[in-house]
Amino acid sequence: MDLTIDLGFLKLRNPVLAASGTFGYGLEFKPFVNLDKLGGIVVKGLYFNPRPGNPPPRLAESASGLINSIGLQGIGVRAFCEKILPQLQGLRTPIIVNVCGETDEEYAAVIDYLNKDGRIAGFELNISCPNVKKEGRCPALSPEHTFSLVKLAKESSRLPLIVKLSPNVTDIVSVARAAEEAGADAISLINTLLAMAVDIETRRPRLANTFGGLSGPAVKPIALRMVYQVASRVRIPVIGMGGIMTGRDALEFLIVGAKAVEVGTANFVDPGASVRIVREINEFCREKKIKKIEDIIGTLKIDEVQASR
Amino acid sequence: MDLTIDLGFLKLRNPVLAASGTFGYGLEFKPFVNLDKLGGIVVKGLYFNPRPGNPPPRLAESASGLINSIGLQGIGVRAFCEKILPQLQGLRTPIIVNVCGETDEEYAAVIDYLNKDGRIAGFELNISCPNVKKEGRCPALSPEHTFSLVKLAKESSRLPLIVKLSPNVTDIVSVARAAEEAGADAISLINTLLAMAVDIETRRPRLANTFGGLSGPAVKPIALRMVYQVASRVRIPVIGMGGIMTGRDALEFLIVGAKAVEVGTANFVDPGASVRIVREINEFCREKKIKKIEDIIGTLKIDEVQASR
Amino acid sequence: MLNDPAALIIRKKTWDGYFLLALRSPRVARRAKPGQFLMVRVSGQPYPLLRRPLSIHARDEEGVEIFFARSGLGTAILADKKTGETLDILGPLGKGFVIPATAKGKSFCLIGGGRGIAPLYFLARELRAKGGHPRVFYGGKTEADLPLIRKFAALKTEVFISTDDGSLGFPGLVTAMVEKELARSARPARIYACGPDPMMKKIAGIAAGLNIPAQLSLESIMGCGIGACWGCVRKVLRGGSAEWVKICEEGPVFASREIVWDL
Amino acid sequence: MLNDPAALIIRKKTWDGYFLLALRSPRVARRAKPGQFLMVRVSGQPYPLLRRPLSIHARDEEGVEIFFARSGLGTAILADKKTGETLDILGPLGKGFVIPATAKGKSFCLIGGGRGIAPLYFLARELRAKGGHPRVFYGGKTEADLPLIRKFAALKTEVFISTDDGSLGFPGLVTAMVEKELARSARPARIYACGPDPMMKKIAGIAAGLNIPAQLSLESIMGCGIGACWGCVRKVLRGGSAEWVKICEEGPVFASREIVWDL
Ligand SMILES: Cc1cc2nc3c(=O)[nH]c(=O)nc-3n(C[C@H](O)[C@H](O)[C@H](O)COP(=O)(O)OP(=O)(O)OC[C@H]3O[C@@H](n4cnc5c(N)ncnc54)[C@H](O)[C@@H]3O)c2cc1C
Ligand SMILES: Cc1cc2nc3c(=O)[nH]c(=O)nc-3n(C[C@H](O)[C@H](O)[C@H](O)COP(=O)(O)OP(=O)(O)OC[C@H]3O[C@@H](n4cnc5c(N)ncnc54)[C@H](O)[C@@H]3O)c2cc1C
Ligand SMILES: Cc1cc2nc3c(=O)[nH]c(=O)nc-3n(C[C@H](O)[C@H](O)[C@H](O)COP(=O)(O)O)c2cc1C
Ligand SMILES: Cc1cc2nc3c(=O)[nH]c(=O)nc-3n(C[C@H](O)[C@H](O)[C@H](O)COP(=O)(O)O)c2cc1C
Ligand code: FES
Ligand code: FES
Repeated sequence: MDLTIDLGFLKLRNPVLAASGTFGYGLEFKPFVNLDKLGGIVVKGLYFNPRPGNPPPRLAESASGLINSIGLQGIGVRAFCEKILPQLQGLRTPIIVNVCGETDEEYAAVIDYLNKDGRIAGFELNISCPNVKKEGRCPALSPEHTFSLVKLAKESSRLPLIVKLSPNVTDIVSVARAAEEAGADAISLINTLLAMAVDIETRRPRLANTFGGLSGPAVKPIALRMVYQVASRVRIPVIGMGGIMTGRDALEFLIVGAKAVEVGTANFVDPGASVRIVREINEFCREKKIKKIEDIIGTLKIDEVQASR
Repeated sequence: MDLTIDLGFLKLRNPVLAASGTFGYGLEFKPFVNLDKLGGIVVKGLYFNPRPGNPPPRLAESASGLINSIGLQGIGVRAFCEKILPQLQGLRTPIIVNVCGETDEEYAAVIDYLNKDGRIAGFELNISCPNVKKEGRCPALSPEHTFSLVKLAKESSRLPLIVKLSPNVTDIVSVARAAEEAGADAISLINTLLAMAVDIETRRPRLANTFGGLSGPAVKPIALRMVYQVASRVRIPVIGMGGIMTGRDALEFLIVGAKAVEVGTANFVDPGASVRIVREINEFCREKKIKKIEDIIGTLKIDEVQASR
Repeated sequence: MLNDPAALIIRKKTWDGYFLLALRSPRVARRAKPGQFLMVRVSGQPYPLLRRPLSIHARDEEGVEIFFARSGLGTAILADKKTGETLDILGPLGKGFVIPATAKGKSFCLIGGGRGIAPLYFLARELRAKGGHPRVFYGGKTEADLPLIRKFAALKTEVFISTDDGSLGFPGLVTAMVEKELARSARPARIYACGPDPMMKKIAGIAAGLNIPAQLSLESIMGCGIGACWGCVRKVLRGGSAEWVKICEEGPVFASREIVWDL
Repeated sequence: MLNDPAALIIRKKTWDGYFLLALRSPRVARRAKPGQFLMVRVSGQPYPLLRRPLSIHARDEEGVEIFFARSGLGTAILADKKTGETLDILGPLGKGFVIPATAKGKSFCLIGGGRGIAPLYFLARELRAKGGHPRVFYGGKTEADLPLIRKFAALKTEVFISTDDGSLGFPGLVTAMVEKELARSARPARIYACGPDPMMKKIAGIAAGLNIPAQLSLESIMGCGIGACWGCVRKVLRGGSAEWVKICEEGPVFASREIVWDL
């Protein structure tokens, strides 16, 4: 079984990456998985400076879903390079940094700082976090802002640039195309859906931030739809995510056209999930006598009656 | 316990309505609930003429959710008036017709036809069904189209007009405001979220229509967020829905500002759900010594630290 | 049709992948007819969300039986239920098989594939009670798919067995066995069948060729089971033209010639 | 910390609303220290989704015990588990209580409210084993909230009981009882406490007033339990300034003076 994926700018051992914000800096999972078995690790979102994040409560559970309002608490680029990267050395798995910014300039500054670091395989530009500005505002809500920001980031970056989109939009394809036109090397989606929960006893929001982002199995049908729409309309590779818990879930994303997937919330429920999903994909392919995982990608069959609509 | 709700244009016995498309024409539920115990019944979407709907499979289950692509199969206004309405006579519960149209003119035609019928309490303008045009396109995706269509409908209508919005938008508030400015008497939301599922064995979409609309508990956190955003920004009443299974769920919507709620998918799982939810709301209020349900509406408390964000 | 939220499981039988639950629910039982089904709630939680449609496999005064294959999460949860637990059921739903008033002395051909055998036991008993002669054609992929052979035999009906892999009885598809048998024996008054779509389509062809009226029980994913969601439609002739018809309400059993096959 | 996906339930005890499960899991047991916790998977399905944090209530060579109140869906599912079933657990997690090297002969004040008593049994045994003298203050809303009185008494420790409704022991809050008792008895070497936030805050105040070092176990909703999600933070002093600190990693037990209360 050949599980390797060629993204053009990066070769992956297999199509399963750990999603940003759900896998810490990778280290947290060393007791549970062999990190070298992963296709890649996208580490937690990084601003230039350390960030305090949002006040707690930051999590609320919903039906088959999780609402979070972490607000990108993090240690900043310097501490990341000095304290975390050395501990990740020796890994064969590519490390991708999820890049955040309060302003467009901060995004560029993070990229500038990390550009020099040979230990990083690429950037995932997080223009879609719903937990930092008021009511979920973020650059990925507008094709225009997406275009200008991606262009700026691309100009700063010497490393491959994946652009992570928000599902909280009317027309995901137009945002994806803006990113493509601005020079993105790949697109990843979806980030979380802007959501809310209320405690009827206290009549207060369950999250101190009022709003949060919904992830987990609940959102999978929405994520899959968006990944399909984008993958069939852009030329650059698409990395799909949203609610992937099993190899079968991951295969749905690959079939609709994702070249790779990220596993998020599942890591909380089962810290071995990412590597288990690699194994489950492998088993499925062996059973179906599929020799190369690339032979599955984008093979969704649409019947006549369906296409006619 | 006073559960009555005054929408301004309509008084409801209680805040719980059956949602369109999930309660048939009401008749289907007579064996299971006393229809007179409901706040209202929104019957299945009606075009002017009978509609065949989409090819099956039309349903797919997801984690705590249901994806449907019914495509508004229905009998048309004439058969509705001749065959259904007589059977609904004698009910004390207001009947609201969910109005559909292939074109703006068809919406107006449905309203024109039903205007004369004294047995109907109002219209719910369904400008948000994701299952009839390609990839979920519908008027509610744009504030402009919403405005012009609602204006047209309002001019045709002699009955109160509720406008039902789509969650598949970047900015729900701007669409709601467009509806309000065009003269809507109330707003209801959310319709279903555009979604998809794939059978990895056949590599085909699980729905013949490829896309469908996601409903049920999975979407509740998104629905609640949107209802809160809209209710705090428009002056007309808001009717909230999306994933309500219990009285506690309904109360979350009332607390964030909905004046009433609609119960959808829950009717499939438990045909007695709508009346059970009325009872559960009643019990909660009694326990908390709340005398009037209106005293709960819009009472969400946001702490300083929350408001500051 | 009614909702019995607490039908008591009074007996359970288990085979390799197949399960039978006997439920105490006199009010549902009283109304039940062969070919009708229940909507069974497998979980009190929002996951899995929908009820599962399951045929009424048998009935007596006290209750009904369901017989099912473990095929996904819902049926797996059901398979784990134990005697003494309760189930939330809706039923009886749908229209069921049409039994001719003049069944007496006539021969009927009942064809079931795998779990599709479920409604045919109730039907066979009813036909027997009316003096008819049901002949049962029971097919499966392999021997383990045929746990009900003795149960049918106990009705003193002829039981014809087939397996795709030849491990028991006629080697091949149940439809091939039916074709062979119909060719050499007297023409039955009616065919009744339940099973996967390709099998139903094949039987529709056989019945049309021999000009035997056939009643086929169809499957579809169901949202509500009570005609409220329009989710379960199949293409059926109504007044000469093909329409999407709700099988939970107007089916799940249809006259073979009404069904439009565009598989 | 490790994942034992099949910790066997070897014993179960049930009280009114409270439950104890003894789990065979030698590898987790070997590493366990008082104040640490497990993340328990209550369902193999996506609902309920997250694991539940539960303190290690006791340990021996073979395994660990958990003691919990049925408070929502997750703990209700756990409460239904039976001996012979397995649980998927992660643990031991967090840092636990700091026990002074010189515990011998010293007196300690252990304060538990309701289910907050859970980790204190393990702690009391450990203190005893080190020659210390734990005195246990055990409070609940009513008598039924105090199922572990005999279990603590069997350790030959002093057990002080309070109920908010006065149905057993000291009538009033456990913190009031502690205050009264501390006022008249010798100063303990350390206070250890676990319970709801308002109680923890009150104890922090008492400890500060009497200048007794206190170790408090905090609660927070947890996404992962292993430091990966940043969901469980509480405001804690670090190098003089208040920060959001992950309690699954650096807690759940903190020195009282580190905790910033802005409730
Ligand atoms: C009228 C009717 C009567 C039936 N009677 C029986 C019976 O007596 N014994 C028996 O073993 N099976 C019967 N079936 C099929 C049975 O409903 C499915 O096997 C069952 O729903 C599968 O659920 P699951 O959760 O195990 O599988 P999953 O695949 O996890 O189910 C996912 C969803 O698809 C639906 N679904 C999956 N397969 C089918 C199917 N073949 N038909 C309809 N819905 C499906 C489920 O209801 C559920 O909503 C009947 C179906 C219908 C329509
Ligand atoms: C470190 C730690 C140790 C704990 N030890 C014990 C123990 O030994 N015995 C015991 O009875 N309880 C303990 N708790 C509390 C226990 O975790 C909650 O009672 C439990 O998670 C409730 O889950 P539920 O599904 O029953 O309730 P629900 O209210 O349905 O849970 C919904 C969500 O909120 C979370 N949640 C709800 N209440 C709490 C809470 N108080 N603290 C943390 N998360 C919560 C759940 O984990 C879940 O994600 C501990 C909590 C923490 C943080
Ligand atoms: C607790 C939490 C923290 C997250 N932090 C980040 C982040 O730092 N950067 C980012 O781009 N996405 C972040 N995400 C989004 C995930 O990477 C992912 O896009 C989303 O959760 C959907 O995938 P899932 O359903 O598999 O979790 C976070 C998600 C969760 C649940
Ligand atoms: C099977 C099905 C059919 C529906 N048909 C309609 C319809 O005809 N008109 C409409 O406005 N909404 C329709 N809806 C949307 C519901 O009315 C409701 O907005 C949505 O399902 C969210 O609520 P819920 O999660 O409680 O189901 C339909 C939903 C389902 C599941
Ligand atoms: S299953 Fe809902 S209409 Fe048939
Ligand atoms: S629970 Fe995830 S970081 Fe603490």
